[in-house]
Amino acid sequence: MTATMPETAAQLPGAAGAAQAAEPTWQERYGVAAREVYRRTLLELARTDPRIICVDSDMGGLETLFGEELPSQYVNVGIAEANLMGVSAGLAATGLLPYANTLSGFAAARACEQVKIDVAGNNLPVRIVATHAGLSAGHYGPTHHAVEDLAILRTLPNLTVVVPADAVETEYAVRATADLPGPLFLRLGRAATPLVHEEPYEFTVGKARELRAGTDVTIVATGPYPVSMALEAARELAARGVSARVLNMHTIKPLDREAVLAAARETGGIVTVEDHLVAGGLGAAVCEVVTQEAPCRVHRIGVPDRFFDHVADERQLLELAGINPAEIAAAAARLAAAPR
Amino acid sequence: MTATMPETAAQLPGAAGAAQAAEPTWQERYGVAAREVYRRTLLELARTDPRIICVDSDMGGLETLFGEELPSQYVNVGIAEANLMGVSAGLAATGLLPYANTLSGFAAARACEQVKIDVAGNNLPVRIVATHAGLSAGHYGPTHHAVEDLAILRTLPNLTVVVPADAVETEYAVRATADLPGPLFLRLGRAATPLVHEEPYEFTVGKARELRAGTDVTIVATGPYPVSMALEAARELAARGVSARVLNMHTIKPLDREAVLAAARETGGIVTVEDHLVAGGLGAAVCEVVTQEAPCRVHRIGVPDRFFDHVADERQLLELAGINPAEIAAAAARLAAAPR
Amino acid sequence: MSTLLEPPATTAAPTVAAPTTAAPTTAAPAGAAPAGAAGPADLADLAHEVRELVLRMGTTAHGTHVGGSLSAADVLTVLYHEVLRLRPEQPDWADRDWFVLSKGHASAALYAVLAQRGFIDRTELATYGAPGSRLAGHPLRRLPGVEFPTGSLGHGLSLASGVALGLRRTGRPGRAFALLGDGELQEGSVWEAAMNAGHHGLDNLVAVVDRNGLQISGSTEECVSLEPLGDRWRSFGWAVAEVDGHDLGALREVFAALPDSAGRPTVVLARTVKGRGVPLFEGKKKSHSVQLTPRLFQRALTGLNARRAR
Amino acid sequence: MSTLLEPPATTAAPTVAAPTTAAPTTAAPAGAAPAGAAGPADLADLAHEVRELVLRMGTTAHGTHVGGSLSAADVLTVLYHEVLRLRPEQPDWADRDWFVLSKGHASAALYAVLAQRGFIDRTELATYGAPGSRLAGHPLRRLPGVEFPTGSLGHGLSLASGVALGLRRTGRPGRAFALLGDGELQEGSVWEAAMNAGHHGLDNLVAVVDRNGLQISGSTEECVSLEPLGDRWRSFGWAVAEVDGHDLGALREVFAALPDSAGRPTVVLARTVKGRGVPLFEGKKKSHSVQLTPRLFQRALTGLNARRAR
Ligand SMILES: Cc1ncc(C[n+]2csc(CCOP(=O)(O)OP(=O)(O)O)c2C)c(N)n1
Ligand SMILES: Cc1ncc(C[n+]2csc(CCOP(=O)(O)OP(=O)(O)O)c2C)c(N)n1
Ligand SMILES: [Mg+2]
Ligand SMILES: [Mg+2]
Repeated sequence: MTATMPETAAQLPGAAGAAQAAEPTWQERYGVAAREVYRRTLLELARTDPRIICVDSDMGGLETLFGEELPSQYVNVGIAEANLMGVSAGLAATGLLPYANTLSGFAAARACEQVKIDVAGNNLPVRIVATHAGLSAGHYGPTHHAVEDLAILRTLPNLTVVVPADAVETEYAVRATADLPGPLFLRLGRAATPLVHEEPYEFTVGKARELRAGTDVTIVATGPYPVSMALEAARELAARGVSARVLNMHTIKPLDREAVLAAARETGGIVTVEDHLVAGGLGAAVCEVVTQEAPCRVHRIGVPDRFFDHVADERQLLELAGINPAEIAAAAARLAAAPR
Repeated sequence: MTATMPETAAQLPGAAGAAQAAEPTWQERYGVAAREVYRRTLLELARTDPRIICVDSDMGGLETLFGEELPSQYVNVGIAEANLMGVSAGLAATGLLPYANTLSGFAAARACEQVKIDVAGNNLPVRIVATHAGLSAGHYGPTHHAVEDLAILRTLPNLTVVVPADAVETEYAVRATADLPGPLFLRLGRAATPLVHEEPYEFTVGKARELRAGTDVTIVATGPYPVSMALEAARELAARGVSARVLNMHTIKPLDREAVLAAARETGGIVTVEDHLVAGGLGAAVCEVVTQEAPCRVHRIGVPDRFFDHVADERQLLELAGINPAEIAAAAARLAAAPR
Repeated sequence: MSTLLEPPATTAAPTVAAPTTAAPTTAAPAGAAPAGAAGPADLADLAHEVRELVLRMGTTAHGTHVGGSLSAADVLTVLYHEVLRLRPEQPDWADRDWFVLSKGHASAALYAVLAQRGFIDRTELATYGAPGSRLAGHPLRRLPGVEFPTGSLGHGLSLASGVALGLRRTGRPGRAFALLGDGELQEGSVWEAAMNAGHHGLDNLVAVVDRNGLQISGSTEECVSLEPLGDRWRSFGWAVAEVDGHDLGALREVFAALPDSAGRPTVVLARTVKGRGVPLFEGKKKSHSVQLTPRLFQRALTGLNARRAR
Repeated sequence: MSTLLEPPATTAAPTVAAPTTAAPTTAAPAGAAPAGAAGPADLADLAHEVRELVLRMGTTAHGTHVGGSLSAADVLTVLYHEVLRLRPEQPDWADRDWFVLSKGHASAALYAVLAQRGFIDRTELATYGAPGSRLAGHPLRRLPGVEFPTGSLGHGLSLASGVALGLRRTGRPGRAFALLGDGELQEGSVWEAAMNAGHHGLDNLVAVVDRNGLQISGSTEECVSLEPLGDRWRSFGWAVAEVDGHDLGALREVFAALPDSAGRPTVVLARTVKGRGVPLFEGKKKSHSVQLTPRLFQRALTGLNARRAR
């Protein structure tokens, strides 16, 4: 499941039809919310793959984007997330490829049992695409925050769980999983986030990407802000003489055990960063791996263990939660300095 | 939250009314399913605490046990687990102490978002008492197994999560949490299980109980079979000259960090045992703790990462899952032998 | 009637029945009849056999959900022998009808009709609930003829709706059927699915409600009432057919007339009796889940046969 | 009318409005009127002010759910000024009525009436959605006057049912009210709660449905239809009152007559218009969530005032 990606923006599928028009720049193409990139990529795939069905749960926008161009590949089940999952499982059982659209909290928590039994349990090729993950719903408050989704989903059998680090990786992830035989959970945010990737690269589901080499400590991050903050922290650390490896752990399940074990063995300490509760998510998954074969210190950075009902936008909430480059750098420096 | 427990069975509250009759033996009193002990203990508490409301979701039996003796403290919401949680949160908000009764999979997965937002989020004193946890539903199959419940629940803020090791500890846990100011999740099985406790002892929520001292390795277990299997494994190990500490981790949240860190420091290796998927549960919680301060090897024993659709009874399913004294002993012996 | 499962030894201890593991005698061929070929008399025989098989499965170590299996026996018999287009030798036949046992706890009755139709061997029924069996307390997807694993109530109508949509989308002739318990209708997920299916006008979707009036803790109307049930479904956009769920002829007619209203899904409200056919269990909430001792099995079987003779 | 929130500078860039952070002018006292004391004319003033405040909150950095706040403005005005028995100075008064904004995205309208009633200070409205504010996009429980955090649709009726049961059990006079969106009724959890409340005969429970006919992706009837809505609720055991949700007098009457049927909960189906009061937004699905630029705010406010003058 590696995405074969175009070399330049002009070769990107969306650009093909507009060959006469000015070639869109990388920034023009990806400087939007990841969920927009997902939508246009899905539409593009659906144009040539009639098995694809866009299953909507009153997300807004899909009814025009999809419903108007490909009405026979669009169905709106309304505000009904449990049914969204059951219907998608039913569709998949008949040979179709449903993309079930909802918010991450409503996928992982509201419809949890339907995901557990009907989607994951049956190992059916349902693609759950969930937006507003982590704290990206910002000032919408705790009923819209999805900071327990990874803990729930990475535990369920059969699911592939992918968390793109930016809009670029979102396109890669959608393409790379188009033919996945089992179920997928694609975890997206709400607003546009900084671009981590400035040029094409090779994306492989289940294989962590080393964004920066390092020998003293490793920062393992997942999701847009965590990954870009990890890079920022690594740059700061470099200035202080600490060599930090940065891994973009875009696939939470199956987890890239080799990359984690190599980090443990080669750098002796790991900082994990996620926009998720400190328990149960990426950090827990990394701890599970290192304690099996190469025990090392792991400092987990995530949302503190309480109903996080601050009002602020995503960036500020992350700051309040202690998820920021300074914290990451400080934790990494401590681990790098600790005796192995 | 320590339960003050009677010294002999005769002093147990249930025995008081039947003072004339023969004193029930410990075995008579606790040789039944934990859920039966929970029910009679709750009824007893409810007789003197009118704030207690037994909220039923068609579990069977409660309508006669509770509904007939204390009809004003009983309400049946029918087969409706989401509503069960919302109604219980509403009741708790008015000052009552609802005991919400359902199966563990239906509490943690089916009603997950209601538990997340309405119960845990609001930090209301709802007591969720869930039966059929782990693989205890046996031949009922995977739609009735609850092997992801701890991963979900231990991640949620405010919840206290207690997993008694036997019927005795169930009574202790119910009494010790009667006045808990926040929400409780009490995880029970289905059928009767071996008694781990043969006499009264002091039970404290949040404090692991050392069932056996040891210096070479520690086995941390939660739930009836895991704990009794851990003891059996420790006896086997002793015969082989390996000194294994056994901790009954009856409280999963808040986790007893001190006990885990002491185990890591003093015995150098930990085997965790749970009737739960290998990811996300007790094992993950232990890994999170040790990697923070005292990294050591942790071998997690639990249900393998797939839809576990074997037909068998609980004991046999555990065996098929690799949860048995021999596996525990073998893993513990390996860790004890490994260089620290 | 069938002695496909060895009758349990009458000398066993009264409260603990030994699992029935003996080899079956040779089977009567009736069960292999293709859909539509069974006449009313045959149907009655088949339904009677389903009940007997349910009782036999109830003698296994963990017992079974006797009451809800017996109440659904006639509906399942008519569906599997008269209504559903299936190829037992090719369970994934693209043009088949799909059936979802949303009230998965009635698995014993489902296994009985699957055996009659040849999806599984009758001998396998003796393994109900036993270690290593494919016959779990609730249906597993890996059993031929089972489309989805069920058992957690309230999933089946969504699944069947998705199937109905998928069949429509892919232009296949099959229909999707789901059998629900009446207590199950207390799950909101049922109404979420009902509302959607009604809106999307899935006329290739049929829900059957086993309206036996009981759930685990008593009468549905005393626990959380469902009436006026027809009005509920109608107001959610469904065509409603009410029928005596134990009248085989009436059931045939109802299903033969489907879809009864173009552009709408249909719900068949089958008025049934929990434990039907076994006087001991009829209308009793205790019949929900029973482990039949040899003595109890004999009483039940005698009652079943006597009731039939009447 | 109120200029409690400083009007945004008209010179700001048209697509990005600066958050309104200026201090408020002194407030008109009308909003502090105790329940039941506001006459119809006052009510109209108050409702108008709620709408203006909603628009002002819509000028903050993230905008707000304008359409569903405007459609609910009259209902909330009548509830908070005429119906609900509350003590703003003692939000946890044991004998109070309980209100749950199940359609939590209409928080702006709720904050407006909470400010009018003195639960919070009017100046605080300017902080809507801003860092450190107590006024989140969906209500937080730590805000005085908010009983439960909402925002995930489909929770409110269960919560209110639990409250109603608790009040009944503890012999308190209070009633429980929940305001639901019509799109929200597509959640099965609403019907799960409705069925239970109907069965338990919670006549101290009132649901109000803001029947504005729109959800995010369009008309409810085109997305997943809800009609015949009154029949649905009636068949689930509820008393149904239908009312023009913008007729303040009619709303007063409906609520004054509650409970209208002993032993049953009541649902008030309030026929409303999404975006009501602002011609720019009326009946438009795009009004669901809007960030008002200064220019847009001025147009909206002009429209609001003009419509009122008519
Ligand atoms: C989601 C869920 N909640 C609870 C149960 C436990 N349960 C199994 S059967 C049953 C009663 C079902 O009653 P009904 O649907 O009327 O079935 P029938 O009378 O036909 O047996 C219950 C509550 C379950 N299987 N699934
Ligand atoms: C469980 C859940 N699913 C989806 C959403 C996203 N959402 C917010 S508002 C809305 C539309 C609500 O429509 P309606 O109830 O009619 O509200 P109104 O028209 O009054 O604004 C949706 C789908 C949500 N908040 N909660
Ligand atoms: Mg029934
Ligand atoms: Mg609406």
